[in-house]
Amino acid sequence: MVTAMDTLPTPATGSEAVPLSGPAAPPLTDDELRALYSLMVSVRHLDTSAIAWQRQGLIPGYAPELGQEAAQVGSGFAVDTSRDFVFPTYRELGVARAMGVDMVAYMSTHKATWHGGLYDPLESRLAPIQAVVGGSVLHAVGWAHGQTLTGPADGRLGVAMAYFGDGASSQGDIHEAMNFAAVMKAPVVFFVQNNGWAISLPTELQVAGGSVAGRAAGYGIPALRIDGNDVVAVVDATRRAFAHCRAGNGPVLIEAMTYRRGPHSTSDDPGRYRSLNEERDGAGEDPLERFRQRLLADGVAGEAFFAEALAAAKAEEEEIRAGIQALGPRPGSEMFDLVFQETTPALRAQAASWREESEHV
Amino acid sequence: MVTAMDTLPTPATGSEAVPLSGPAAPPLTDDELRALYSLMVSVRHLDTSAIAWQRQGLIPGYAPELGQEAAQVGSGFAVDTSRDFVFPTYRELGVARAMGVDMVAYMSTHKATWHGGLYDPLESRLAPIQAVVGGSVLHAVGWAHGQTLTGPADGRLGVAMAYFGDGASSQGDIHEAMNFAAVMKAPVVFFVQNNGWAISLPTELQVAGGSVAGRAAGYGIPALRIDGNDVVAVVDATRRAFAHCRAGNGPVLIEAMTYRRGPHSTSDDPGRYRSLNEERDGAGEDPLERFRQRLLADGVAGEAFFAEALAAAKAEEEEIRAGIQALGPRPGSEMFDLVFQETTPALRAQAASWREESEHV
Amino acid sequence: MSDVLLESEPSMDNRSPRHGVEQLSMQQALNLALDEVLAENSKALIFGEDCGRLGGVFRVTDGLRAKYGNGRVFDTPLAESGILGMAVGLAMAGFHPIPEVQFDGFAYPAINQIVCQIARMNYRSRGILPMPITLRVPSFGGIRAPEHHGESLEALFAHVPGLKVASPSNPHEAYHLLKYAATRPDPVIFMEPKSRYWQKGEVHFDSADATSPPDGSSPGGGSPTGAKVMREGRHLTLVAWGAMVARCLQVAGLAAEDGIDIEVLDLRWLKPIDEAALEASVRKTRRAVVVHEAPLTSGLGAEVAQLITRSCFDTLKAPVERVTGFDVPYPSGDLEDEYIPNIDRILFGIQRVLEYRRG
Amino acid sequence: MSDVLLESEPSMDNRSPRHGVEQLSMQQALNLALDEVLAENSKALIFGEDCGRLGGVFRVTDGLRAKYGNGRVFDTPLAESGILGMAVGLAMAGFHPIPEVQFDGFAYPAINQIVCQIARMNYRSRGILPMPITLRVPSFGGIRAPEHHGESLEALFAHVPGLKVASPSNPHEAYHLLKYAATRPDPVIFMEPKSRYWQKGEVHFDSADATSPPDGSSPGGGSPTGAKVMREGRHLTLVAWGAMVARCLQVAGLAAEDGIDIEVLDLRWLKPIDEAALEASVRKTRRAVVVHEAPLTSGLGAEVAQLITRSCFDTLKAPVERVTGFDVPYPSGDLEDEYIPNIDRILFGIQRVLEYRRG
Ligand SMILES: Cc1ncc(C[n+]2csc(CCOP(=O)(O)OP(=O)(O)O)c2C)c(N)n1
Ligand SMILES: Cc1ncc(C[n+]2csc(CCOP(=O)(O)OP(=O)(O)O)c2C)c(N)n1
Ligand SMILES: [Mg+2]
Ligand SMILES: [Mg+2]
Repeated sequence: MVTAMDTLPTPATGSEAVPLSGPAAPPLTDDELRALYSLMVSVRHLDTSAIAWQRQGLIPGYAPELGQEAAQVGSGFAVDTSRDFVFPTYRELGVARAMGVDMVAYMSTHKATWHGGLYDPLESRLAPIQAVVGGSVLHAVGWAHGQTLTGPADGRLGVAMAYFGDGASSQGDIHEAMNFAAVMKAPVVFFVQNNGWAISLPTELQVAGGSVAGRAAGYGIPALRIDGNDVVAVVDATRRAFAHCRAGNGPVLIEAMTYRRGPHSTSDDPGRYRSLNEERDGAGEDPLERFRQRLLADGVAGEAFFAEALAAAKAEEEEIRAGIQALGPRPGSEMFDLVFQETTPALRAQAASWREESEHV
Repeated sequence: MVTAMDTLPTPATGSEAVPLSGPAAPPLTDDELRALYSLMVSVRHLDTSAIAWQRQGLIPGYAPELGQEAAQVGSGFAVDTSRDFVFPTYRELGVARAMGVDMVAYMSTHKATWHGGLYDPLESRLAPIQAVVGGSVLHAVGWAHGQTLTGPADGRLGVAMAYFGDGASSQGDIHEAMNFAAVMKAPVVFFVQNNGWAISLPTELQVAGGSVAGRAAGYGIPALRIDGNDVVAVVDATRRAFAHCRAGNGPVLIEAMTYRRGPHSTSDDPGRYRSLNEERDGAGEDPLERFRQRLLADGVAGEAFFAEALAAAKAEEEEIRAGIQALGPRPGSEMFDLVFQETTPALRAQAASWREESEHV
Repeated sequence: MSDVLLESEPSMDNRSPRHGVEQLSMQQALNLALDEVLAENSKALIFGEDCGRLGGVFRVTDGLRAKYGNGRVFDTPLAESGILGMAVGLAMAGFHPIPEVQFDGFAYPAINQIVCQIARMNYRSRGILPMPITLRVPSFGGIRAPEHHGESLEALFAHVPGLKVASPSNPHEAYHLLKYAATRPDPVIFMEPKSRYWQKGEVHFDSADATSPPDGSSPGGGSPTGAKVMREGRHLTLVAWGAMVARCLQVAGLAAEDGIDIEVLDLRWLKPIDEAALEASVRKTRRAVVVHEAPLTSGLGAEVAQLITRSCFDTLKAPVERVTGFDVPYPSGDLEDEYIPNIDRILFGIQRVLEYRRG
Repeated sequence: MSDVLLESEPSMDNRSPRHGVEQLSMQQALNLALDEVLAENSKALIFGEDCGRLGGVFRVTDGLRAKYGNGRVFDTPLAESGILGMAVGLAMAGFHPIPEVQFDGFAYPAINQIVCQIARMNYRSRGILPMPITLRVPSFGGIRAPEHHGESLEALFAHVPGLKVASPSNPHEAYHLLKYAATRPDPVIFMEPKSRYWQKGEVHFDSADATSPPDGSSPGGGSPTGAKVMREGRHLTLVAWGAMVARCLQVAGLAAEDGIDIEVLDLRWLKPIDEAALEASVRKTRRAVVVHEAPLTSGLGAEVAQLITRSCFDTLKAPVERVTGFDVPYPSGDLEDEYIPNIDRILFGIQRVLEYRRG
């Protein structure tokens, strides 16, 4: 019989979670809190509008982030766009907005103008939109290792933040990314939005063990499992994780527990796999309303501010809608010109015959 | 600041490891202990002979398992070949021998006669030799889920045992396999031989967190980290894991700590990445000698038995060598005939032109 | 976790094969074929991302989980290599897996399992462990979808020894090809043209060989693994598969108005390729254009062209033309009509062949 | 874990480019090229399984870790998707990664990252995030190795928009092609013929265009991205790459004894393919055979044949022949000589072309 004596200790499953080091983040100022609220309102308004745009035929499809505003805005808010780099999925509208990305350029991907979006990834510090589930998490590890190789500019490393979902956590690439990052002590924040669903599959049938954060200890990676619908908790956790990474202590994983309130995308029909009751129970309190109540209760903001924020969000949305409307298709020649830095004779020939046959020149 | 209040509990990293259920295995009988010793001697002799065969030109290459006899024989010994199925890598000579596989047919892969070996995988319950690192671990999960689907014949499920190494643990497929197995509660034993090396990379630079067993808790999978050089501990752990799986409790992971005493393969030159001192320190006591001392001390076997076992091993090795020597190349026509169950016109045509041009018929 | 198997009770109302003719969409025809395969073979299993409860993002497996239970039709975690690796093990255990990869572009994470395992296990095991796996892959472009949802992987799959590859062009073909593929002992990659899922057409249940749409032009084909003449013609052969067959039939209709009589050959099987059908058609027409959505270079069109050239060299009036996607990543919706061979480009290709004069 | 970077001190003795001619094995020539690339570009990084301490299983990166330090040349965990995914991120951060996949058959786990990420990031980012990644892949068969160690993936790679593909045939080509590839801003899959690693040959440092072995027959080629005439001839063109070039030169030598004057064209770049060189050669010889190790169907030979047929249709005396591996999984050592095109089979192919008569 195998007794306790026969088995060796398994280092990573001890009772203490792997500790996070680095200074605690200072509490958010009232200005920051109000800024966060404004961002969340603007994201909520833009996100719900995008669904309407799709119904109106302005854009062919969209993947809403309804319910994930706190997780997205809170984490994006913690990014230092002068040194960090963020790797989104296809659902990170709130992150992009919080980082100050040009939203017409961002939304262009949903207008089917250009995969990846028209924003400048280097300038905005946001990698192109990624449609492969789990596809860019390893990129974050490579980018972060590059920071280690270059060395910190002023004693503080640039940090890569990789977003992924509960569904993505099943992909082999996620495991490889966590193991590589931990072996190389790369400054990466793995930001998991556990929104309860991967299209029709609930997290219970996706994530064995019940938690993505619970996997981190096995790699010696510290993890924070947080209420992803509490924007303040999200900012704090993200800042703490960034501080840990910046100081050269290696990666951190954050699992933000949230809920995908809408359909997976505008082509999805959630009624086929979850009931309205289940939705209500799973979703819990609306993160935006919850934050509003908190600001009110703490006397940080009042109705006038909320009204102002909403008006600003509406104005912004209208401007973005106009921008999207004005967005024409990219010239077909870009298909050929943007494949390589140094094009090839075959591509030149194909571009020429395309011009002749499709543009009739 | 993130306080303990802000963070949610991470279910899988609690203080207690995931518990193993199922009855404890009865202690090994003296007959079993002697049988294990005989197997280990026979495997040791065959393995070291295979290196000699390679030097002599009888076989083009070989991957020795020197030092892993206890881990391989012990685990293979626990298999019930009437119901279980085993998925080896390229280094499981000891497992094959313990399972009673035809060793000429097994070694034929190293003679470059046929990838995967010439033994019958269905009859022997040993899947074909697998050269892709981590390649067959998912197959074990699928096979095991098949047992669940069919249902236990007599209340006890057939179990799949998948072998892999510390190096393989880095592959995405291993993560997918562990997650799938845990989600589906598939009766799989993941048997990891952590032999300290993946070719030139030591485990410390391979396995973040330090232990493959330490990953299991993150999936809710019970794990045993055992002294893989103690054959009795290996048999016991494997039997306990099988009992857990058979009863329908889902997968188990065993990490057998051992040491690759030889080169990665006959083309490797370990002197380039580890010193003889490091080898001596890492290897520890020889598992075979250790077992011999134990049997002696416990009065289970004496010198006469050991001499007999060695003589039997030598006789067996000679027979196998003769079998290998006699093994001619397979007819080239098999290249074409074994691609499909239902061949194609193109393959028929290619076979015909091959016959004409290469056999000049 | 509750018992994985008994989440829903299988219904006993198994569907038996149909007779006569029905008007169905390709999605319905495929669903019907899968339903019959599950009913006829208790070892057949369907699994993949969202194929269970949701019935697949294209609803091809709609209703099957409710009917056959969660043991026969089930959702997996989100990992394509896991899905295909699991399929190998299930096949080794005697099952007939019919896994799905949700979109063409998400077959790449599973390529290792497909190429190194599914395609080789029968060979490696000397025929003892066959791999009767039918991998359904919604394929090709044309639906203005996000990145990686419009890929054509047939050249990759056709190059892999040990795989067979089929692609239906209409509901009739979809029903018969899938039923045939899913009852064979070898692995078949089944590429469903997603832009055609909702197009209706007649399905003739009693004859797999009925040409559909049954315009009376030709019975075509014959073998279930062969190509099929979808329209007879004398002046030039258009070779296509998947969604391009309908487009080529359109082109042939337009060309007929100019007195050009085009034969349209639906390849149906992309591996093995029906060389005899190619030869028979082009020996007659003496000219050929092959059309596909995949990029030009090293696409399957090269293989088709070379097979034709080799067997018809002395009768060919012009080199075989290829009208294909360009050597560029599949573009976003706004540009996909520029990328996919359109009627104009196919007509230009035809014109080049017809006007070819030896130099 | 100790600091990942400072495990070994980089040496300051950086190698400067060579002059003149040296007799080197391909392994040495590649090692020298990498050494110079690392010396000249501080952003160049080498990493992969066992490339650091061990110097690679073929010793191609031997000594480079000791010389440039563990920050520039390092071992990774055993995960090919991880290696290539990391390369993408490093390229985004401004590095020039030169990763290695240990053997051809182990590129499959990384195909998703190669096809969906490396090949598309420049396009997706509209040229803002170039992918100057040179992926070294020891390739092709012929060394009696275990399963998955003898694969030819060029057709797969050549079909992927956004990738370039090169393969050297001898030490001279290896040195110059690798130096060229590893200094370009686009991703290149660099397929090293592993059976030729230990063959020695002259490397002319001052001219990339020197034909090697320099038998005085032809200067050939010209552009660093072009094909190269390795032997001039009048009766037939043999097109090959990698290890098959040496075999074709042997065949040409034998054929010459029978008065058959064969031109051997080393394709060198498998994407983009030098169409002009193919046309120039075959317009002269009017006959062609393409030789490769990969399976026949949908292999790169089909593309080469079709390019030749299209440009030389009116001068071709016979259809282009392909002499290739069969449509079977790469076999075990005992059968590999039956699988890889051998001298006999190439001679038969040549004979078929020479004896072709219109029917
Ligand atoms: C590799 C891959 N497989 C499948 C898909 C199709 N797909 C798109 S999103 C999605 C679910 C993702 O779930 P999750 O990771 O939880 O993110 P969420 O959609 O909830 O934000 C699937 C299956 C894909 N895009 N990529
Ligand atoms: C997918 C894949 N990548 C790389 C290799 C080359 N390779 C063969 S064995 C090996 C090391 C494996 O180490 P480990 O898993 O620890 O097993 P061990 O050799 O120690 O038994 C490597 C890198 C391979 N066979 N398969
Ligand atoms: Mg989710
Ligand atoms: Mg090992």
